[in-house]
Amino acid sequence: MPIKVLFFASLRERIGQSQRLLESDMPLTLQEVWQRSSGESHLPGNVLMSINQTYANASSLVQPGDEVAFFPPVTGG
Amino acid sequence: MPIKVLFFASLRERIGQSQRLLESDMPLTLQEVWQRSSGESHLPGNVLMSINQTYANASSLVQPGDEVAFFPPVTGG
Amino acid sequence: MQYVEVREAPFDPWQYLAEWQSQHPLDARSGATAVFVGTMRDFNEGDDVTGMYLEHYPGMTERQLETLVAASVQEWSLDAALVVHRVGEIAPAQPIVLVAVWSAHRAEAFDACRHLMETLKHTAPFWKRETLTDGSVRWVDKNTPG
Amino acid sequence: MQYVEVREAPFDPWQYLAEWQSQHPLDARSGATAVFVGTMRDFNEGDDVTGMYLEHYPGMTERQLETLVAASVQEWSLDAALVVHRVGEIAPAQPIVLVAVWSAHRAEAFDACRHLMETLKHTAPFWKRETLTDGSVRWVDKNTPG
Repeated sequence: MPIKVLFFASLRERIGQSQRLLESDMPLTLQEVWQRSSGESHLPGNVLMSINQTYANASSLVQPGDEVAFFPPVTGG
Repeated sequence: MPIKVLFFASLRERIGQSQRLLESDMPLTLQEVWQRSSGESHLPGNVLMSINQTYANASSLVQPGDEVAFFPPVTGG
Repeated sequence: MQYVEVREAPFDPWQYLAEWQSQHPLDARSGATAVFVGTMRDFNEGDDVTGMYLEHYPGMTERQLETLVAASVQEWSLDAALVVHRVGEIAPAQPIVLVAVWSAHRAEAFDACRHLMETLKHTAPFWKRETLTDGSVRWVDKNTPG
Repeated sequence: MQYVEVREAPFDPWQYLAEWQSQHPLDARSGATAVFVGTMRDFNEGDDVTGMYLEHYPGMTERQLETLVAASVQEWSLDAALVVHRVGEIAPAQPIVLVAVWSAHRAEAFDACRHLMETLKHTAPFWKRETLTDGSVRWVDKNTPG
């Protein structure tokens, strides 16, 4: 089961993709998922992230099959 | 011109009148108006009062022709 | 824009706001609207309440509400403020008071709406007389803390 | 009672509340209703704004809003809470967000409404992209302080 990685808003535009599937048969940290999916080694401090639509942090563990997202600070309301 | 004195709510019921006219040809303090119109010598500390529909205090001066009111703490809203 | 109404007739606050705003369209400066509606509860201080009569001081009530609204508009640079308050006989679940303010930013809207409501409760000359289930009546002698 | 809606279609918040409350009648426990409406302004950070697009994270948005609403209902013992939020293309003066809470007392209603609005702004996955008068677009990179 691949990890589904989503990017939103200005981060989606900067990374140049909205979604990609990452093959892994073992757990990865969100930091590792970022590096493998974004093509950027540095995870900016203001990037927010979620696992299965719940907020998480860079050291949180991602399982194969999970849905992960990276996005900039939110500006709704 | 008489001074028009109004009483409201529980104070109106206690004093037993809603309105009276007080004859005076010179200024009186609200304290004096209370004593002459309510029949009570003591002005309770929680009684609110107004002159011409604006809040005032016991030492404020009332002119002949003014409209004065005494009422309990307000409970609207 | 400032508006105060003291009325005997019941009203639906949302219909009231929909109509008022369609008659007084605000420009796109006003990013934030804060509203409070106070409704008659069927309980107070531990007792069941079946009815309420709201006495007021005609003339001073309107003056005082207009003074409070004008002060809020000035202090928070509001684009508009509205207060509607019932008097007379009120039944449980009926709205008693509607306070609405329009502002460019949300902090000002929240602060102004709450402050306007608190000053109204502490200074506008209204008095509540409650009827309890046994038919007895009592004057409410103080407001609940804000 | 808790209700969350994320919608593309414009709405009138007062008509929405009138309809919602007629479909979900509250008992006479709820003495206090506090409401906030956020509307698209035609200016931001000194520039004139002619249009806005609201991107969101379908699925997580609804989950996050439901989590925030449930936490507020519990923390302030609310009788009901409602959040409606637009997504997609938004024109100036159109409502973006509606937050409404019903409570026995006004302090809880004011506190809950404001807190719900602040947590929504800081955690619900929405992103605003503004179009300026010269046709250029920009992502809003931070919210105005609350």
